[in-house]
Amino acid sequence: MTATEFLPGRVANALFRFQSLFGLVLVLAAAIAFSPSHDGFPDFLTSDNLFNVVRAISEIGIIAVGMTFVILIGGIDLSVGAVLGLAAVGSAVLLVDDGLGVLPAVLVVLAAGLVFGLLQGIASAVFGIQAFIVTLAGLQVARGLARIWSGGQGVQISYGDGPGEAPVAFSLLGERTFNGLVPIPAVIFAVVAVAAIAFLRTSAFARHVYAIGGNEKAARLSGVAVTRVKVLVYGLSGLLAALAGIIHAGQLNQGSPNDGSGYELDAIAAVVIGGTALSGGRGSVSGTVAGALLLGVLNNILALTGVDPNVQLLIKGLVIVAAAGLQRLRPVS
Amino acid sequence: MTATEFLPGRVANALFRFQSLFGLVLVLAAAIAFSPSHDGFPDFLTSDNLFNVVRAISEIGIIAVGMTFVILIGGIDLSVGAVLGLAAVGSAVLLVDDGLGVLPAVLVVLAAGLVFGLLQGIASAVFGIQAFIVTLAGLQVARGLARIWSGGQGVQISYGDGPGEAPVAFSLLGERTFNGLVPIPAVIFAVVAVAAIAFLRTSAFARHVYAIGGNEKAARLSGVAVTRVKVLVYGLSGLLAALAGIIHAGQLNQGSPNDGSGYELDAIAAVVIGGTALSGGRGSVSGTVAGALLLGVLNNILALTGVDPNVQLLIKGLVIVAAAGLQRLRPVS
Amino acid sequence: GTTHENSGQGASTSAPACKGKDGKYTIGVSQANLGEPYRKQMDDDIARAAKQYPQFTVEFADAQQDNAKQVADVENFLTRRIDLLVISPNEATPLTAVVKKAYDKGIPVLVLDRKVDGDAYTQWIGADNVDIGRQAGQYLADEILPRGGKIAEIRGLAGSTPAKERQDGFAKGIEGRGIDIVTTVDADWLREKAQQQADAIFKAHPEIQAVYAQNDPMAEGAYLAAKAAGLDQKVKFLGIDGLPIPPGGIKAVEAGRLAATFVYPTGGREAVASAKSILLDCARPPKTQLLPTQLVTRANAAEVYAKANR
Amino acid sequence: MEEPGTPLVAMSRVSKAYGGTLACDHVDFTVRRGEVHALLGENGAGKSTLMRILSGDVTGHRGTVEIDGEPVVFGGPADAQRHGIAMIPQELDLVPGLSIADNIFLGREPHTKAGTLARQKTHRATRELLARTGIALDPKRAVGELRTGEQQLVAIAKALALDARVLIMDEPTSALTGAEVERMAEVIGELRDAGVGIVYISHRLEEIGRIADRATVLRNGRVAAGFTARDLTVEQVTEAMLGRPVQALFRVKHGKTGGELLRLDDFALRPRRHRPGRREPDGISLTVRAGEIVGLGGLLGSGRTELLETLFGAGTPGQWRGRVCLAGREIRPRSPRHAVKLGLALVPEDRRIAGLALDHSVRANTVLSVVDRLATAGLLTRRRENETVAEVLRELNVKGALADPAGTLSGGNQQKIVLGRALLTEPELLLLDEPTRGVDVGAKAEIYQLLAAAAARGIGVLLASSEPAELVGLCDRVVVLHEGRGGQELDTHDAGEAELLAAAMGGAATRGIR
Ligand SMILES: Nc1ncnc2c1ncn2[C@@H]1O[C@H](COP(=O)(O)OP(=O)(O)OP(=O)(O)O)[C@@H](O)[C@H]1O
Ligand SMILES: Nc1ncnc2c1ncn2[C@@H]1O[C@H](COP(=O)(O)OP(=O)(O)OP(=O)(O)O)[C@@H](O)[C@H]1O
Ligand SMILES: [Mg+2]
Ligand SMILES: [Mg+2]
Repeated sequence: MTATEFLPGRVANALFRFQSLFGLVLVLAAAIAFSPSHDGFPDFLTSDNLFNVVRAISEIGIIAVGMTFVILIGGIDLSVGAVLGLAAVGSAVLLVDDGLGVLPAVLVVLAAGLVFGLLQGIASAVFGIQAFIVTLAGLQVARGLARIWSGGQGVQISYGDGPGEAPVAFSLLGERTFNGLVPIPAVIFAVVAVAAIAFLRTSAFARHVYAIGGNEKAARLSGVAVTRVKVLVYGLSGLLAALAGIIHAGQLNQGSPNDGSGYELDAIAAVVIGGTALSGGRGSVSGTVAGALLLGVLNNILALTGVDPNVQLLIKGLVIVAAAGLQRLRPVS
Repeated sequence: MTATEFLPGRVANALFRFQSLFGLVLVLAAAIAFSPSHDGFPDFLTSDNLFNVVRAISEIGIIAVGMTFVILIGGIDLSVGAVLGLAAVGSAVLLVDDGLGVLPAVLVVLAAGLVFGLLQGIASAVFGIQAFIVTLAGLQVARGLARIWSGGQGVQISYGDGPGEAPVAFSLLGERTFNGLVPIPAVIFAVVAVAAIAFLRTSAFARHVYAIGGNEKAARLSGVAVTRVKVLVYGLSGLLAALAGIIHAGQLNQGSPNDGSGYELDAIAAVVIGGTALSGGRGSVSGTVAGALLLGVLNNILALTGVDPNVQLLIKGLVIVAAAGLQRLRPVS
Repeated sequence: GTTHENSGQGASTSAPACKGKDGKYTIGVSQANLGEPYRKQMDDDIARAAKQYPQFTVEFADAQQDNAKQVADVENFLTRRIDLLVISPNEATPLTAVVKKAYDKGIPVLVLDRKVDGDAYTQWIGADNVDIGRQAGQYLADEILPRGGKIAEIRGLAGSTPAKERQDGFAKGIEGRGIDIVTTVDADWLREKAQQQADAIFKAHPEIQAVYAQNDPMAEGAYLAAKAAGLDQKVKFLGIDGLPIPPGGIKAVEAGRLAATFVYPTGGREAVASAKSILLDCARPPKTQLLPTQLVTRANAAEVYAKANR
Repeated sequence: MEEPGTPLVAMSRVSKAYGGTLACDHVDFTVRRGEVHALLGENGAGKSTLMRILSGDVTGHRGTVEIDGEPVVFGGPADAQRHGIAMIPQELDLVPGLSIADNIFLGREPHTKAGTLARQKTHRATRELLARTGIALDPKRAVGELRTGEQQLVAIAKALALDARVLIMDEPTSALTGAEVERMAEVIGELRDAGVGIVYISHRLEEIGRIADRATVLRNGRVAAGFTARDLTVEQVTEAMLGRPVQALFRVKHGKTGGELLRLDDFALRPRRHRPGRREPDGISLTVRAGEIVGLGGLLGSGRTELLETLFGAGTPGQWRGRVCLAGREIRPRSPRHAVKLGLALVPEDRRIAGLALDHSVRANTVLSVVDRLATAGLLTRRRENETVAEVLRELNVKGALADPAGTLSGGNQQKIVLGRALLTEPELLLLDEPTRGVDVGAKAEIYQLLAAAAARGIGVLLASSEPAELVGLCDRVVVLHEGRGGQELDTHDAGEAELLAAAMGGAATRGIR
C-alpha cells in the first residue's frame, strides 16, 4: 500500500506521466552532455542520429504497446520476442519461397501472431494457468516453430519480380520517408502508439482492461466479460509482436529464426519504466512510449560515446533501476 | 476465486503436494516407456543416467530453492543466472589468479552473492522498486561484473599446488562420492533442499514469509518486520545462486562470464510447476524439488530418444504448460 | 590445461569402434548452439555428407550455448552408446573432462572448430581463428587501406573464444600499417545488434573508411546501417565465415555488399570423411586436420559458392 | 400494503453447500413490489449466499428462482442485471484505480455515436446519483482514495444506476454513521414508493423497525422465523437469530479504573506528503486510563481511523506535534512492529484488506503476531502453535477449525480471529477500529464481554466506532472528533445516543458535512 493509492486519479496520472517523462528528460540531458560532437554540434542531436534512435526502438516499442495492455490486466507475455522471430521468418518464407504478394503475406503473418496470442490467452484465462509459465512455454514453442519453418538458417530476402524474389514494395520497410528523413518503422510505431493511447483513453474495452487489473472480482460482478477481455488482450500482444516481426524482416532483409530473443525483457522494462505497475490496473501507453525512448536514447549514447561494452551493461542496469525508481510512488507489485 | 481457496488447508496442501508429484510421476512413466533400451533394460533407468539427471538439475534446483522463498513473498529474482556466472568466475579467479585456499575463496564468493542479493532486496523492499525490474537490472550488472572480473574470457581451473593452480580439494565438486555413485552436486542439492523444507515447516521466519505473501498489509500490522524479511529473502536467493555458481565452476573446471544465462527461467518454471503461486503466500520447497526433477527428467528423455532439437523445444513448452496446468486448482496469480 | 597420459589411446585404436563396412553406426553430434548460422551450417554439412553412407545414422544435440548442457548432451550420448562422437565445444575446458570420458570408453571423438584441452580425442578438425583474423587484417592493410586509415571493429559475443582470437589475429594483421581502430563494439554475432551499433558508429565517426566485423551477419548489419546513413558506397566491409548459403557471406560479397569475407570452413564434410575412415576402413586418421581458409572477393565469389555446393 | 398477485421474486427450496457446510438449506424467500424485506441472521447464517444466488454471483445451487412467476437460471451477474436485479455486495467490490463514474457505469459504459465513451453524460449522471445518496463527490476522483463509508455510498449509487426492480443491499450501513443512515432510509423510502422490491441485510437491528416492512430470519441456512417488521423488537429477533435470548448485550460499567495509560496533548501530524482523502490528526487531546474503554465518535471521515493508524505507527509518514505518552513515557512508534514492542495492538478497520490472509489457515492468521515468542531458537513446534491457537478459539468461542482458510469463516468469526491475534500480544493498550462492523448481535455481545474482561485485566482500550449504541453502551467515555480535531468529550454514564449524535452533528454543522 503506497501513498498514491490516495492521490486523485487525474492528478496522480498526470504526475506519473510527468515522472516517466522526467526520467526521459534526465537521460536526454545526459545524452546531449556526453555526446561526442563534430564542429561543435553534438552528434546525438543530428536528425540522422535521432531517427536512428527511434528506428532502433520502434520494434521494441510496438511490442511494448501490446505488453502494456497485458500488464494492465495483471498478466505478462514472455513470448513476444520469439513471436517476433517467428513472424520475421514467416514473412521471409511466404514472400520468397512461397512467392506470396506483400499484402497476403503480411495478413497471414499477422493472423498467425494473433492466433498464437489468443491461444496463450485461452491457456491462461480459461484454464487458469499462470501467464508467466504459459508465455514462457509459448516462447519455446514459437522459437522451435521458427527454426523448423526456416530450416534453421535465416531466410534471405532479395527483391525483384523473379521467382524466389520478394516484391520490391516490401523493401519500403527498410527505407526512410518524408524526403529521406523519417524511417518507416518509426512511422508505424508512432501510428500504433497514438492509436493505442486514444483507444485506452476513449474505449469501454479499455475501462474493462483497467478494471480487471484493478479488481478482477469487481469487474466480474459488474458484468464485465473478464475471460474474453483477457484472451483478446493476449491476442493483441501476439498481433503487435507479429507486426514488429514483419518490420524486423524488412529492416534486415532476412527472417532469422533466432532474432528477437530477449526483446520481451526490453519491452517489459520499457513498460515498467513508463510507470505501469506489474500488479496491473494502473498505467498508460504514453508512459510506455517514454520508457521505450529512454532505453533507446540510453543505448544510443552509450554506443556513441563508445564506453567499454561491459561497463555499458553496468550503466544500463543502474539507469534502469533509477528510472524505475522514479515510479516508486505507485503501488509496488 | 478458485475452488481450493475453501478447501481446508491441510487437505488442500496434501492435494497440492500430490499434484506436483503427480506431474513428475507422469513424466517418469513416459520416460521409462519411451526410453531406448539395451539388452532389454531401459537406458533411462541405468544408474549412470539417473545420476546424470540429478547432477544436471542440481544447480537449477539449488537456485530454485532460493527462488521459492522469493516467490513466496510475492517477488521474483531474474538475476540468479547471472549471479551464478559471476560466482563461477569469482571462484576461478580467486582460486587460480589470487591463489586463495578453497575455504576462503568459497566464503568470499558466497558473501558476494549474499550481498548482491541483499542490495537487490533493499532496492525492491526499501525503495519500493518493482522486483522484476530491480533483478532484471541486477542481471545485467552481474553479467557485466563477471565479464570485467574475468577479463572477458572463461577462467580455466587447473589443479595442483603450483602458482596459478587451484587446490585439488576444489576438484571434488566435479567428482562423485559414495564409492563413485552419487555426484557431489546432487548431494549438496539434497542437503540444501532438506534444510529448506525443514526451515519452511518449522521456523518463525518462514511463517513471516508466508504471511507477507498472503497479505502484506496484515502482516505489517501484526508486527512482522516486512521489509527486513523481504531483504533477507533476496539475500538468501543471491547466496544460493552463488553456491550454485561455485559448484558450476567445479563441475566445468572453469568460470565463464556467460554461463548460467537463462537459468533463472528454468528455476522459476521449476517453482511454478512445483505448485507455488507467483502471487505469493502459497507453495512448498518439496513441490519445487519435484518441479526441478520433472524438468531434468524431461530434458534427459528428450535427449535419449534423440528427438530433433527444435522439436524438443516444442515438446518441452507443451509439457511445461501441461505440468503447470496440474496446478490450476491453486489461486491463479 | 592439464595434459592426460592418455589411457584412452590404446582403446581408441578403433579396435572396438570399427565393425567394418557392413556394420551399423550411430554418430552423435554435440553442437554448441544452433543460434549461429555457422554452427547450423556445420550440422547441415554433416547431415548431407553422411547421406552417402547408409551405415550411418546421425543424431544431433543443441547445447544452446550452455557448457553445462553440452556436458549433459555428451553424457546422454554415452548412455545411448553411440559409436562415434562429433563435438563442436561451446568452450574448451568445460568440455574436456566429458570428452576424455568418451574417448577413454573407446569411442572415437572428432572435435570440430574449437579444441578441447589435452589430447584425449581422436582428431581435431578446424581452422585457425587467429590466422583468419590476421589474414583479414593484412587484406585490409594491403588492398583496402594501403595508406592506412580509420576503421571500426565489431566483435562477437564478449567472453567467447573466437571473438578474442579473431580480434587478436586482426590486431597482428594490421600491426604497424597505420590503421587506427577508432571504436570497437560488441554485437554478439547478431545482424540486428550490429545494425544498431553501427548506426551509432557512423554517427560518432563519419570519417570511418572500413568496418571489420568478426562474422558476416554482423558485417551485413553494419552495411544496412551504412546504407541508411548513405555511406554504403564510401565504407568497405569485411566479414568472416563465408557460408555457402543464400544468406551467407559469399553471396553478400558477390552482391557487392561486403568487400571480402574469409571462409571459415565448418569441417562438417571432413568430419564425416574421418568417421568413414575410422568406422568403415578401420583406419587411424591424423591427430589434427587444419582446414585452410580462403579469401572471397567479388572476383571469385561465384565460383567459390558453386564449388562449395557441388 | 399487502398486495395480491405473483410476487416480484420467489425463491423456493433453495439450497447451497460449500464443501461440508450447508450455507442455505431449502430456503423459501419472496420479495414483493414496493416492499422492504429485511433478511436477518447471525454470521454465517447464509444471508449473503442466498442473495448472491439471487444476483447470479453464486451458481450451482438447488431449488428454483422465479421472477414475476417466470422461472429463471442465471449464468452470472450480468444475467441477473438483465432481469433487473441489482446487488450491493457485502465486501464492497469497487475498482480502486478507476474513477467513481467509471466504477458506477463499469460494464455498461454509455457510448457516443462515435463509439467512444460518453464522458460528460456519465459524469452528469454520476453527480445526480451521488446527490440522491446524499454526498457530493467529484465523479473523476479515484475510488481507491475514498473512505470506506464513502465507498459504501458509491456502491449504493452504482446499484441505483441500474434502475433495478429488485435491489439487494448486503449490510449497506456497516460503515455509515447516524447522519448517512438517515439519508439512506429516505432513499430506500423513495425506491419503495416507486415500486422497487428491496432486500435489506443488516446487523444493526435497531434500524430494521424503521426501514423494513417484513423481516425473515435465517439460522444455519434455514428459515427460522418471519415477522412483520413494524411490531418487531430487538429481543424477539435476537432470540430468533441465536435460538437463545442474549442477556445484557452491553457491559455494566463499574467505573473502577487504574492510572493514566495513554495521554495525547494537542497531538497533530504534519504529513511529509499529503494523502488526499485522509483526515490526519490535527490537535487531539485525550487520555485513556488502565482498565478503561474510551470511545472515538464522529461523523464519516472525522479522522478516527487516521488517529489510530498514526498512534500505531501505520499512518502517513510525517512530523508529530504535541505529546503522546504511554504510561508516562513519551513514545513515537516508527512502525507497527515498534508499536507492538511498546505494548500497543491494533484491530484494523477493514479485516479483509488489512486484517487477514484470507486463504491462509485460521492457525496461521491467529499466531502470526506471536510466532517469534512461541519459537525457541527461531523454531516452532506444531503442538505449541496448535495449543496456543486452540486456546484462543476456545476463549473467543470461534466457529471454525484450525486448518480452515480464514476466508471461509463468517464475518463475525473472522473479526474474532483478528481480535484474538491482537490479544495474544498481551498489549497494555488496545486500539480498535470498528471492531464489530458486520458482526452479528450474538458475536457482538461476546466481543463486548471480551473487551470488558480485557479492561478488567487492566488493559486500556481506545475504540473507534460508527455505531452510537456501541459507543454509549460499551465505553466509559466518548471523545467526539471533527475533521481531525478533538471535540467534545461525553461521559456515557449520563449522556446517551441522542447527545452523542447531537455532539457529532453539532460539531459538523458548524463546519458543514464533507
Ligand atoms: N465461498 C465460500 N466457500 C466456502 N464456504 C463459504 C463460502 N461463502 C460462504 N461460505 C460459508 O457459508 C456459510 C454462509 O455464509 P454467508 O456469507 O452467506 O453468511 P452471512 O449470513 O452472510 O454471514 P455474515 O452476516 O457474516 O455476512 C458460512 O458458514 C460460510 O462459512
Ligand atoms: N479501501 C481502502 N483502502 C485503503 N485505505 C482506505 C480504504 N478505505 C478507506 N481508507 C482510508 O482509511 C481512512 C479512514 O477511512 P474510514 O472509512 O475509516 O473513514 P471513517 O471511519 O468513516 O471515518 P473516520 O476517519 O472517522 O474513521 C481514510 O483516510 C481512507 O484513506
Ligand atoms: Mg454476509
Ligand atoms: Mg474509520
